[in-house]
Amino acid sequence: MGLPEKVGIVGTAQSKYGLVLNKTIPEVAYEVVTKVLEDAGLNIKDIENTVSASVDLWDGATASGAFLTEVVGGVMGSETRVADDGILAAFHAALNILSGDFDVVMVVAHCLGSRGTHYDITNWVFDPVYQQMLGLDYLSSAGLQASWYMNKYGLSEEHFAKVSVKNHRNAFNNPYAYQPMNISVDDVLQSEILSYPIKSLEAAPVSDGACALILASEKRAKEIAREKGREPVWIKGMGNCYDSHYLGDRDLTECSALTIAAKRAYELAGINKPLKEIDVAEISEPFSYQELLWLEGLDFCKRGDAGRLIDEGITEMDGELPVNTSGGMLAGNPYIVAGLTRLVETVEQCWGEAGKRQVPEVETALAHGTTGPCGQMHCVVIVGR
Amino acid sequence: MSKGEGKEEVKEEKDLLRVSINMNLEYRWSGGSYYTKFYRAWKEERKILGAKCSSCGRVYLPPRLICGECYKKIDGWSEISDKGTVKAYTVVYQPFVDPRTGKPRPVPYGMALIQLDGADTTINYFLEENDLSKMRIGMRVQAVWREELEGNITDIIFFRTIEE
Amino acid sequence: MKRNVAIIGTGQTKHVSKRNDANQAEMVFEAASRALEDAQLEIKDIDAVITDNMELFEGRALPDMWVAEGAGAYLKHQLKIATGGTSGSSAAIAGYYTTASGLFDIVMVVGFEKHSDGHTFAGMALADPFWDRPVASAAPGNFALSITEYMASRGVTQEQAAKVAVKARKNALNNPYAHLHIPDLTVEKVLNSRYIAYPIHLFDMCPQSDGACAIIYASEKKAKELCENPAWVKAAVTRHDTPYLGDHINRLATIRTIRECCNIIYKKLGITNPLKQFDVAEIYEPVSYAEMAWYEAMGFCKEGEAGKLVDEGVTSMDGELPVNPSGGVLSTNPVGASGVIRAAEGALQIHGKGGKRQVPDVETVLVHGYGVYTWCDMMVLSSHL
Amino acid sequence: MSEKEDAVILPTRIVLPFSYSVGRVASKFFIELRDNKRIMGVKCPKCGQILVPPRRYCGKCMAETNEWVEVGDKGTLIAYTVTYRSSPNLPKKPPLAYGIIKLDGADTNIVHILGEVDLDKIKPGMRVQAVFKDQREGNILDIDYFKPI
Repeated sequence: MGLPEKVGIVGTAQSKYGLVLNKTIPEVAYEVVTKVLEDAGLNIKDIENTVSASVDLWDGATASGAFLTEVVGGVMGSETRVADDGILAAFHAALNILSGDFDVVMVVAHCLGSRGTHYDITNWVFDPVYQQMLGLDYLSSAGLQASWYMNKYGLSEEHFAKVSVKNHRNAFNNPYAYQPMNISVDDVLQSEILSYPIKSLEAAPVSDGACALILASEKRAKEIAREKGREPVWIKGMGNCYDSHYLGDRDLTECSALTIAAKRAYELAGINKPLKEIDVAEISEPFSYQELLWLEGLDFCKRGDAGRLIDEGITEMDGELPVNTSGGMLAGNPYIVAGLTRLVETVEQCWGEAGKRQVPEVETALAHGTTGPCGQMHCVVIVGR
Repeated sequence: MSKGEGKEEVKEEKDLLRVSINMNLEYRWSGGSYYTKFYRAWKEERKILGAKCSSCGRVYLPPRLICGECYKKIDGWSEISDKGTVKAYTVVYQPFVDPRTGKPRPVPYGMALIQLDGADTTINYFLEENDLSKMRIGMRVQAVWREELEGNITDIIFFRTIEE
Repeated sequence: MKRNVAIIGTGQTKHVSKRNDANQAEMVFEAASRALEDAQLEIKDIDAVITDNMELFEGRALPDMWVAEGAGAYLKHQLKIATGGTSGSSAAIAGYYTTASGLFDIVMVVGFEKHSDGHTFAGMALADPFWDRPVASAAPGNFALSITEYMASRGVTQEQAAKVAVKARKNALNNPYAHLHIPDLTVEKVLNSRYIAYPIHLFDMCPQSDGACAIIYASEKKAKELCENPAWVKAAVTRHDTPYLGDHINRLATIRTIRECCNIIYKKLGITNPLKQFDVAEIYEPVSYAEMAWYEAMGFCKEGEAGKLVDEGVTSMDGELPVNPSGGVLSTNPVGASGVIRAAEGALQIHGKGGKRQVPDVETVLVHGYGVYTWCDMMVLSSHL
Repeated sequence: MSEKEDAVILPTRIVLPFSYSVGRVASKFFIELRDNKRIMGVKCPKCGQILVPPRRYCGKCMAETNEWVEVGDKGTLIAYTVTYRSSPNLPKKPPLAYGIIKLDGADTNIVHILGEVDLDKIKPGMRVQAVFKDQREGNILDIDYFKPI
C-alpha cells in the first residue's frame, strides 16, 4: 500500500480563467510559473525537470511545447511534455520523482480554448476510419452518453441541471472561476439545447488559462514546505486508465476505465469507503451529467444512484462529500488544463488555503481528470495531509 | 526528408481504400504585449524593434517574453536595421504544401539566415536571389517592403543583395 | 531510491514509404505485438504504455485515443509524449521513468508515424505564425541553412557528407526493417542526385517512412527473470534549447544540447574516451552533415575533425565505434518512431539479436534523439547491471 | 491583423487535405458496403465477440481477428442524441440525430446517423435498419443513415 516512496506537492498556481485575448501562450504560462515558484518559495534553478501539458491542435501549431521552453527555464534545462490533460503530466512528474532521477519537478498545463474552434477540434480526436467522417465531436458523443445514462437508470434532465446550478453557484467562492452564476434548474433546462439532452448551461464554456504545481521527493518536500511554514500535501494514490476508442465498443454508462483508475488509486491510498474517507472531490465535468456518472465510476455510490447524491445535497458545499467546490469545469476551465486545476484545488483544500470555498478540516481529497470522447481516459489522484 | 524514394512500399491495390478528410481550422493568435508593440512600431513607424535583455544585453528577433539564457523577463527594446549580413544561405528545391493555404509553395527559392544590424540572433527569410553562384556568407542584404504595411512579417517581400 | 530498469524486448514494422494496407493504429498493433513476441510476454503482462507521434503530421488530436488498444493500453495506464523531433526518444525516456518509479513492473513504449497519410513538411511549417510560419521550409530548408554555416566554419565537404550517406544505406542493407535498401549507392551517386535544398542532395536526407517501433522495459527483478541479456539503462538525460532557428549563430557546429547531455552522462559514467568506451552508437541524423556535427558534439573527435573520422571509416561497421548499424534515421524515418527505434536498435545490440547488423561483444551503447535545435535526449544502455 | 483588448490579433488557418489508409480489414468492410450493401463483422478468436464494424485486432484481447461474419442490416437503438450545433464537420445539416445501434448478430454496437425519423419520437429500443446511399464511395458514409422500422 502507498506509493513506493512519498511524493509531496509543495506549490500550486492557477490563472484567472476566462477569455484572454491579449496574451500569448508564453505570457499565460509564465504567469502561473512565476506564481507557483513564489508559492513554493523556490527559484527556477531549483526546478530539475518540467513536465508540461498541451496539445498541438488546440494550440494550432506543431510541437507547440516549444512555446514554453524559455518560460519554464528549459533553455539548457530538462523538460518534457505530455500531450494530454495536465493531471497526466502531474502523474508523470510523480513517476519522475519516484524514479530517483529528480527531486523537484514542475508541472505546467496551458490551453487557450478561445484561439481555435472548440468542438470542431475535438472531431479530430475520433479515428478517421469509422467515426470522424460521421462528424462526431465531444459534444455529440456526450449527448449519446448522457441520454443512454438517463434512460438506463431513470435519471432526469433535472438531475443534470442541478449539477450545473450547484457548480456555477460554488464558483462565486472561487476567485479564479470564469463564470459564477446564480441560476435555477429552470434556467438550465430552458437554455439553448446543444445536443440532446445537453443544454448550453450544462457544457463547459470555452475558456483560456494555465495551471501549475511543483512536486518534490519526501526529503526535499519537507525542506521546501518548512521554509513556507506548512506541510507538503502528499500524493496518497493515483491511477490512470484508457478505455476502448470506438464508442460502440463501450457501455458508455459504465465508465469502466474510471472504475479501474479509481480502484488503483484507492488501493494505493488504502481507501475502502470513498464516501466516508474522502473529504472533498474535484471531478472534471465538461458536461453536467458527467459529474454524476463519474461519481458512480469513482464508487461514491452504487450504479445509477448518483441522482440521489445531488437530490439530497450530499455533494453540496455543506454536504457529506462536497464536489467541485471550485465550480468545476462548468464554471470555466479549458480542456487540457482542467484536470490539473482539479488537483491544484484539492491541494489547496488540504492546506486550508482555499479561501471562501474551503471545506473544513480536509485530510484527504480526490482529484479527477478526463480526456477523449465520453471519458476514454480517466485519471484519479488522491492527496492528503 | 524525401517522399517516394522507398523501394518496398506496399503496392497500390484496388481493394485497399483510403478516406479523404480535409482540415480547415481557424485560429486567432494574440500578439500579447511583445508582438503587439513590435508590429505596431513596424506598421506605424516602420521600425524593427529587437527585444533586449537587460541582464545579458542580447537583442532578440523575434521579440519574446523571456531571455532563456538569463531567465529574465525582457522589457527593453532596441532598434534594428532592415539591413543585415547573410550568415547562411540555401536554395530550396523541394516543393511542399503550405499549411496556411493547403497549396504547394512555388520552388525554387533562395533563403538565408540574416543577422540584421543591431540584432544578436538571425532571421530566416526569403532572398530575392535564387542563383546559388551569387550567394555567399557575409554578403549584405536589405529588406524590400510592401508599399502598404499590414503589420505582419510578410510585409517584407524578400531581402535584396546590396553593395556597400 | 534508484531502481534498475532494462529493455527486454523490441519490435518494429517493416518501414516503407506508404503502407496502404494498414492504418496508424494497426501499425502500432504490429510493433507492439512483435515486441511482446520478442520478450515472450502476453498483453496481460504489460502494466503501462507510453505512446508518441507527431500529431499534426497526420492531423490528429490526442492520437493516443485511437491507437490505445493497438498499443495494448486497454484498461491500462497510458500517456502520450510530444517533444517535436525527440518525441520518440522522450517517450523512451518516459518509459524508463515509468518503470523506475516502482509503480509499474513492465512498461511498453510505442512510437509511430504514418507520413503517407498527411503532409509532413506542412506539419513542420506550422511554426509561430507571427514569425516564421510564412517562411518555414521544414527540415530541408532549416538544415540547409545551418549546413552552409557549418561547412564554412569546419571545412567539411560534400564528399564527406556523401560518405556518411553511403555508410548509413550500406548498414541498412543488414537491417530487414529499414526503409531504404539501396544496394548500389555510391558517393558519386549521392553527389549526382538532385538538390532538395543546397547543399543537401536527395540522398543526403532521410526518407519519410510509415512505421512504428515498440520497446518493453522491465524492473530489475522481472528483467532478470524474463531476459537473458537485458539492456540496462545507465543514464537518461534531456536538454532543450531556445525555440527559433536563428536564435544562435552557427547552431549545427556549436549545438549545445548534445554537448551538455554528454557532459552530464560522461561525468556520471566515467566516460573519458567515448570512441573506445562505447561499442555502438545509435544517433539521430536526419541529414548526413548532422552526423558529423554530432560526432564533434559527442566528443568522438576533436572539434572540426569529424570529416577526418568519416574519411578513416572509424564509425563504419568494422570501425572502432560503429555508428548506426541499423542504417539510422538516414535510412528510416517515421518521426515519432525514430527515437524509439534508436533505443530499440541499441538494446537489440545488447540482446545479441542484431542478426546481420550485430556488432560483436556489445557492452555499452549510446542512444541519441534530436529535434530541430530545440530538443535533445540521450541514454546509455549497458549489458552490465 | 485586427485589434482586440489592446493586442494585435492574427487570424490564421490550418488548411490541409489528409488521406488516411483505412487498412485491409476496414477496406473489405467498406467494399462490402459499397458493392454489396452488406454489413460485415469479424470474430475475435480469443473472446469470440463479433466486432462490428470490424477491426484487425480485438482491442480488449489484443488478438488478431481473422473470421468474417455477415451481420444484419437491422438492429436495435441503444442510445441517441440530436445535435443542433452547426459545424463544417457534419455530413448533414443539423439538427442531426446520432444513434448507437446493436445490429442483429453483432456483439458490439455501431455508431451512426439516424434518418427518416421524427426527432421527437426517437426512443431507445426502437428497431432500425440501414439505408444505403445511391452513390457509394467506400467509406462509413456509404450507409446514409439508419431509419426506424
